[in-house]
Amino acid sequence: MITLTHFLVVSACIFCIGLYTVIAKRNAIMILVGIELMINAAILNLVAFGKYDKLNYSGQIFALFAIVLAAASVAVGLAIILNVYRHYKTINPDNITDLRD
Amino acid sequence: MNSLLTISPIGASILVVLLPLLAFIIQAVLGKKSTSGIWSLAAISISTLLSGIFVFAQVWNGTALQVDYSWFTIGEKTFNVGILLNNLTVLMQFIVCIIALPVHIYSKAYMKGDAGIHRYWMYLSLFCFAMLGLTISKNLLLMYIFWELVGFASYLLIGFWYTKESAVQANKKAFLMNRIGDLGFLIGIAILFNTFGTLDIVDILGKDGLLYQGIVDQNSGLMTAAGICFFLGAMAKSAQFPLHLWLPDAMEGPTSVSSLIHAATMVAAGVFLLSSIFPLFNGTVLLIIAIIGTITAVTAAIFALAQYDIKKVLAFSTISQLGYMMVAVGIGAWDAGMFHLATHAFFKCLLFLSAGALIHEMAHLKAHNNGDFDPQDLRNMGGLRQYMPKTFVLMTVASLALAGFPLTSGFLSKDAIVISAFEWAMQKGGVHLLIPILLVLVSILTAFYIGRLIFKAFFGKLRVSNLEAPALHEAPKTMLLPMAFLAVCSLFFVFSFNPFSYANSGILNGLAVQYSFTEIHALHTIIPITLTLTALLSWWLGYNWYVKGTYPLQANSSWMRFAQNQFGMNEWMEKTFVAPTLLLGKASYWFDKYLVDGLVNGASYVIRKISEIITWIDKHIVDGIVNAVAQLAYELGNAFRFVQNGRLQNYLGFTLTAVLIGIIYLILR
Amino acid sequence: MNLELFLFYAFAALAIGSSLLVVSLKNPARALFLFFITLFAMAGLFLFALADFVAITQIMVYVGGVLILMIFAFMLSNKELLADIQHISGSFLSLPSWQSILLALGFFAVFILGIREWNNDMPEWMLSNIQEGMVITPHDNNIQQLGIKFMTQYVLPFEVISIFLLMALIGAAHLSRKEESQ
Amino acid sequence: MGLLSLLIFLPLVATALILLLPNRMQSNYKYIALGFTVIQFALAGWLYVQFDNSASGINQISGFQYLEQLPWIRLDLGSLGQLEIDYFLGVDGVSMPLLVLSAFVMLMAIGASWNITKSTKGYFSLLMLLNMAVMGIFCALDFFLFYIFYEVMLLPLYFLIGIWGGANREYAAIKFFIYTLFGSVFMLLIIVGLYFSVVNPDTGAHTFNMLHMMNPNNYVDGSFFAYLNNYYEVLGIPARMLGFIVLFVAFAIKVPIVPLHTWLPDAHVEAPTPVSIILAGILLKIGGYGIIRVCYSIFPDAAVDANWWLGLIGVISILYGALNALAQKDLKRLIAYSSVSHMGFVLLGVASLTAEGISGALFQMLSHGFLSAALFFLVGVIYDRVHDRYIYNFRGLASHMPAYTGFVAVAFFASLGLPGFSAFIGEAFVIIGTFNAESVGTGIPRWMAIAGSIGILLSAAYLLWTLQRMFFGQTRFKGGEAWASALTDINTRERIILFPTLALALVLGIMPSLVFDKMNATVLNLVSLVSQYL
Repeated sequence: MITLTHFLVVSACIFCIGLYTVIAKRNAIMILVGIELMINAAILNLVAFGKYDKLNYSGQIFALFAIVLAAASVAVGLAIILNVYRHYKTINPDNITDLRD
Repeated sequence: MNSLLTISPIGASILVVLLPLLAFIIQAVLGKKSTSGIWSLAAISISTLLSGIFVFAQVWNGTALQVDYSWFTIGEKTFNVGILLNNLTVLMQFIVCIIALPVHIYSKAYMKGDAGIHRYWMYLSLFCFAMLGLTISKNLLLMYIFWELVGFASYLLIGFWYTKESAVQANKKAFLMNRIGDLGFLIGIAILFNTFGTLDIVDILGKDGLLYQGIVDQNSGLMTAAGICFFLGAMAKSAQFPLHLWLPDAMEGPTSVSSLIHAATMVAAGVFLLSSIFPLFNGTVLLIIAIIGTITAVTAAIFALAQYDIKKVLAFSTISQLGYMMVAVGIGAWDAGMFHLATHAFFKCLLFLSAGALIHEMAHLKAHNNGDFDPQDLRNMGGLRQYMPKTFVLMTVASLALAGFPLTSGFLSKDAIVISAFEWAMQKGGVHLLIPILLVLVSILTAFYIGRLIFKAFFGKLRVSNLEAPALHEAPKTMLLPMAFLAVCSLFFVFSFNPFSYANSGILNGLAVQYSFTEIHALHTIIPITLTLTALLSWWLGYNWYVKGTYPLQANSSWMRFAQNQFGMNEWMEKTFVAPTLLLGKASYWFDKYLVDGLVNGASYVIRKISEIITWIDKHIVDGIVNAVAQLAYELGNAFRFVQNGRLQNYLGFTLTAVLIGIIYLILR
Repeated sequence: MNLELFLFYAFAALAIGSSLLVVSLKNPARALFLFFITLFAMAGLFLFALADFVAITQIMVYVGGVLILMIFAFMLSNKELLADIQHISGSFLSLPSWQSILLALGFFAVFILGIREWNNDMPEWMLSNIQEGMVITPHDNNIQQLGIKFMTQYVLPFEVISIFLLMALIGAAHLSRKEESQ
Repeated sequence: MGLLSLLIFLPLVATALILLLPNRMQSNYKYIALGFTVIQFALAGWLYVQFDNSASGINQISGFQYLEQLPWIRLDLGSLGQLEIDYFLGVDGVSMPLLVLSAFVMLMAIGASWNITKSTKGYFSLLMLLNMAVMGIFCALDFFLFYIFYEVMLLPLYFLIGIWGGANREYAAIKFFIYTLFGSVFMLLIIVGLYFSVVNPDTGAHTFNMLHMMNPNNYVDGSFFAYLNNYYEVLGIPARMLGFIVLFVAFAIKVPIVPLHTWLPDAHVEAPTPVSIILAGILLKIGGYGIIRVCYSIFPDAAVDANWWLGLIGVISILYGALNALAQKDLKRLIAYSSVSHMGFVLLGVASLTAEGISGALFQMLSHGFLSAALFFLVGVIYDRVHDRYIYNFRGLASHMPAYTGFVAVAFFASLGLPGFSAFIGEAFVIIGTFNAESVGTGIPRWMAIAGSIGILLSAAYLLWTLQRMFFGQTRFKGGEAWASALTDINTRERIILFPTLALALVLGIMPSLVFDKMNATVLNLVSLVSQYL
C-alpha cells in the first residue's frame, strides 16, 4: 500500500535537492532546473493530496495550473538568462553582483 | 570798511599788519615767478608810511585806542580779537616797520641771485605780518598766536638754506627752544584765564582792571607762577640764559634775516611782552627777571669775547644787550628797557647789516679765488678799512652806539638802565648792588669785544694769504643806503635832543613809568663818565692787542676755548635733555613693542596654546568617543557586510536560513 | 511487498537519484539530460497518485517544452560548455558547498519532522472524505472529470492562467529578442 | 525718509550699484563711489549749515535735530515685557561736526583710492559699506542701533586691511578686529544690563533709547544700573562704575588709550593709504564720540568718580605716544604714534569737564581728523612712488619734491599746533580747560595740564626732527637714481585732495567759531549734566 507519507517523503527529498541546486549551483540554467525540481516536488504533493478530494479535483487541477505556471516561468526565466548572458557574457550568478553594497 | 577809508589809527594799524600778509599770499601764489620782492617791499613801505603817519603820529602821547571784534565763544566765555594802540604798542610797531624797511631794501641787493629768493620774500613778509600783529594785539591769545607765528617765520628763515645741515639743525633747535618758552606762555595764559576769565590785556591790566579788583592776591603763588611762566616765554624768545642757545646757532640764516629777526625785532619781543603785561609781575618775579637778565648779560658778554665768527660775536652781543633790557624790566624801569630796545634795534641791525656787507665781500673773494676759508671768520679778515671805507664808518658808528659812547643813542639808553639799576639797588641795598656792578662790567666787556671786532676786521692786513685783495670793493648802494639810514638813527638826536641825558628822551617821557625807587642825581654824572672812560680804556687796550699785535694771552688757552663753546652749555644741554629724551623715546618704544604689544601677543599666544590643547582634547577624547561608537557600528556593519555581496543565491540562502531558523524556533517552542 | 510498491520505490529512487546527479554533475549539459530522467520519474510517481492526466501533461509540457527550451537556451548561451567538455576539470562530480547542503538538510529534517507530526494528526477534510469514500479510485474517468471541472468550477482561473501564459510567452519572446538598436 | 536716513543709506545705494554693475565696468566704480560721497558730503554740509546753534542735545530730545524715530522691533517677551527697539536718529552739536568730518574724510579716502587696482568691486563696495556704518554710528540715538552700526563697521575694515593691506596685513587685521571686538562684546553686556534697568516713561516698557538712559528717573528702582538703592557689586566695583569702565574700555580701545593702543600702529602701518586715512580720520573719533555720547552721558556719576584716572590716562597717552613717535624710523608708524599722542588730548579735554576742555577736545578730534588724514595721505604719496617709508632712506626731499615738501611742512606744522591751524585751537583749549578744571573742582589737577603741554613740545620735536631728517639737507636716496626718477613731485589729483584739507585746517584755525558755535550749547548742556554729580 502506497501511503501519503511515501509521496511526502519523496517530495521532501526532491524539494531539498532543488533547494540545494538553487542555492549552490553556479549556473543560471541549473538554478532554473533547481526551481523546476522544487515545483515538481510541490506538484507531487498536490497530486498526492488531490487523491483524497474527488469532489473538486482540486489537487490535479492546481497541479496542472502549477505545471503551466512553471512552464511560463521557465520561458521568462530563460529569456532573462539570455539577456543577462548577453549583457554580462556569463550566466554564473556569482559574477553578477550589481546588487552588492 | 568805513574806518579803513578814513584811515583811523585802528584801521591804519590793521592795514599795517595785513599788508605784509597780503604780500606773503601774493608771493606764495606767484611762487618762483616773482623773485624781485617787489610785493614785499611795497607792502612794508606802505606799512611803514601808514605806521609812521597814521598810527604812531596819531596815537603817540595821545589817547590810547582799542577795538574788539568777537572771535569765538567757548562755553560762556567769548574770545575777542582786539587791537590796542597805546604808546607802547605803536612805538613797537613803528620800530618794527622802520627796521624792517631798510632790511628789505638791503636784502634786495644782498640776496640777489639766490635760488630760493622767492621763498625769502615770502618768509620775510610772513615774519613782518606776524611781528606787526604781535605788537598791537590786545588779547593774549591773539598775541600768543602771533608769538608762535613769529617763531615759525624765524624757523623758516633760519633754515632758508635747507640743504645746509647746520642750518636745519639750527632752525629745529630754535623752534624747539622757543616752544619751551611758548609752553610757558600758554600755561601763563591758562593761569590768567583761570583766574580772570578773560585774556584781554586791558581788561586785566588796565587802569581799573581785574587785577586791581582783589580777585587774586598779587603775591600769591599762582600769580608768581603766572609771572614766571610768561617770563619763560620771554626768556626763550629773547634768548635769556639758559634758553639762549638757539640764537648763536640761528646765525645760520641769511645775515639780513639775522639783523631783522635775531637782533632787532623778534628777539626783543620778549621784552615787549614783559613790558605789556608788566603790572602782572610781583616782586619775586621781577627779581628773578633781573637776576636772569644779569646772568645773561654777563655770560653772553664773556662768550662774545672769545668768538671768531663775526656773526656769533654779534649774536652774543645781542643776547647780552637783551639781558640789559631784562634787567631794566626786572628793576621796574621797563621804559628804559623799551628805550634800549629801540636804540639797540637800530644799531644792532646796522651792525649786522655791516657784518653782512663784510661777509658778502669775503664770500665774493672766496668765490673769486676759489679759496677755502670761512668768510665769516674774523681771523680771515683784517685791513678791510682800505677797501670798504664807508662800511667801516657806518659800522664804527654802530659799534660806538653799542659801547655806549656819548653822542650815540646807545649812550642814552644804556645809561638809563645802568643808572636806574644803581638807584634800584641803592634802594634795596646789600646784595642787590651786585646787579648794577655786573652791568658796568658787562658794559666794559661790550666795549672791548666790539672794539676787538672792529680792530680785527678793519685794521691791520687781510689775513687770508695768497689772494689778490683788489677783488674787494665797497658794498653796493642798495645796501649802503639802508645802512646809512640806520646809522643816522643810531645817533642821539633821534631819541633826545640832549646828548648827555636820557631824561629828556621822547620814549621815556612817552611811556612815563612810575619808578619804585628814588632818583639819585649824583649817579647821573658819575656813571656816564665812568662808562665812557672804561670804554675808552678798553679800546686802547684792544687797539694795542689786536692792531699793534701785542696780544698777551694764549689764543688757544682753555679759558678761551671754554668761552667760545659757551662753557660747553650746548653739549651739556644735549647730554642732559636731548639725549635722555631720545633715550626715553627709544625705551618707551621698546616698552611698547616688547612689553605692551608683547603682552598682547603673549596673551594671544597663550590663548592659541590653550585652544590647541582644547582642540587635542576635542579631537582625541570628545570626538574620540563619538568616533569610537561610529567605528563600532562600522565594524559591525563591515562584519555583516559579506551578506550584502550581490549574489542572488546568497541572499536566497540567507533568507532560507532565516526561515529555517524561524521554523525551528516554532517547532521547539 | 507487491509490485505496485516496488515500482513506486523504483520510481522514487530514480527521481531522487537522478535529481541528486543533476545537482552534483559538473557538466550542465549532462545535468540537463539527467533532469529529463528526473521529470520522467516524477511523471511516473504522479501515476501512483492516480493523476494520469497530470503525468501526461508533465511529460508533454516539461519534457517536450521546458526541457527542450532549456537545452536550446543552454546551447545558445554557454560558450563555456565546449571548454568544459574539452577540459574536464577536477572531479566528475561538482563539489557541493557545505552551507547549501546544511541548509538543504536542515529543511529536509524539518520536512520529515513535519510529516511525522502530520501522520498523527490528519486534517478534517481528508478524514471525512476517506470515510465518505470521496477518494479517487483507479477506475475513475479522471480526464473527463477534469475537463468538466475546468469548464465549470474552475473556468475563471483557467481563463486567467491562459491569459497569463500568453503574457508570459509574449514577454519571454520580447525579452529574448535581439535589441535592434545595438 | 528723513535726511539723516538719506545721509546714512546713500552709500548703501552706491554699494548696490557697484555690486550690480558687471566687472567690465570696473573703471566706473570709483566714479560711483566718488559721486555718492560727494552728494553725501554736500548733504552733510547742508545739514551743518542748517543746524540750529541753540540745540542743546545730549539728554533732551528737543535738543536734537533732524530727528527720526520709528518703531523698529517690537517683540512681546511675555513676562519680560515688550522689547522696544527704535530706529532713532538725531544729531546734536557733538555729532553734527563729526558727520561732516566723516563725509569729508571719506571723500579724501576715495580720492586716495584712485590707484587701487586689486578687485575694485569689493574694495569700493566695502568702502561704501563702511561709510554707511560710520554715518550711522554718529546719528544713532538708540543704543541697539548704535551697536549694530558699530559692529557693521568692523567687518569692512577687517577686509579692507586684510585684503588690501601691506606685507603683514593679516596679522594687523586680526589684531584690529579682535581688539575692537573685545571691547564691543562687553559693551553688549552693559547694553543689555541698561536695557533691563531703564524703562520708557511713556510706554512703561524697557527700552534701548539712549536719551531715556540719561535720565535717572527712568531707572527701575533696585535694578542693576539704578541710581538709587543700588547695592550691586562685581568684584567689589559698584555696578554703575563697572558699566562706565566697560563702556569706557570699549571706546578707549578705539581712541586709543595707552595700554590698549597697540592695534593702532600695526593697523595703520599695514592698512592701505585710504584705510589709514579712514582709521585715523574717523575711526579714532568714534572712540571719543562714544565716550562723550555714551560713557559720560549715561554714567555721569561714575564718570565724575573716575575722572582723575581718565585724565591720567590722557596725559600718559599724550606723553607716551609722543615719546614713541620720537623713536620711530618708519614714517607711517611715527604718524600712527602721533595719533595716539594727539588723541590723548581728547581724553584729557573730556576728562577736564570744563566747557573749554570739552570744546577743545571736540575741536581736537575734528582737527586731528583731517590733519592725520592728510598726514597719512602724504605718507601714501611717497609710499606709492617707491614703496618705502623708512625715514633714513630719504634725505633732502625738499630740493627734489618742493611742492610735496611744502604740503608736508604745512601739515606737520599744523599738527604740531602752530597757531593759525586748527590743532592749535584744540590743544590750547584742552590745556586751558584742564588748567581750569582744578578751579571748577572736577578732580583734574593742574600738573596734568602742564604734563600735557609737554606733549606739544614733544610733538614739535618729532615732527621737526622728521622734517629735518627726511626733507632737508642734501638730496640722497637709498634707492639712488631709480628712486630719484620715481619720486616725482605731487600731482594734480593729490593736490586737489590735500589743498582743501589743509585749507580747512587753516580756516578752522582762524575761524574756530565755525565749529564752536554749533557745539557750544551742547557742550554746556553736557557740562551741566555731568557737573551736578561733582
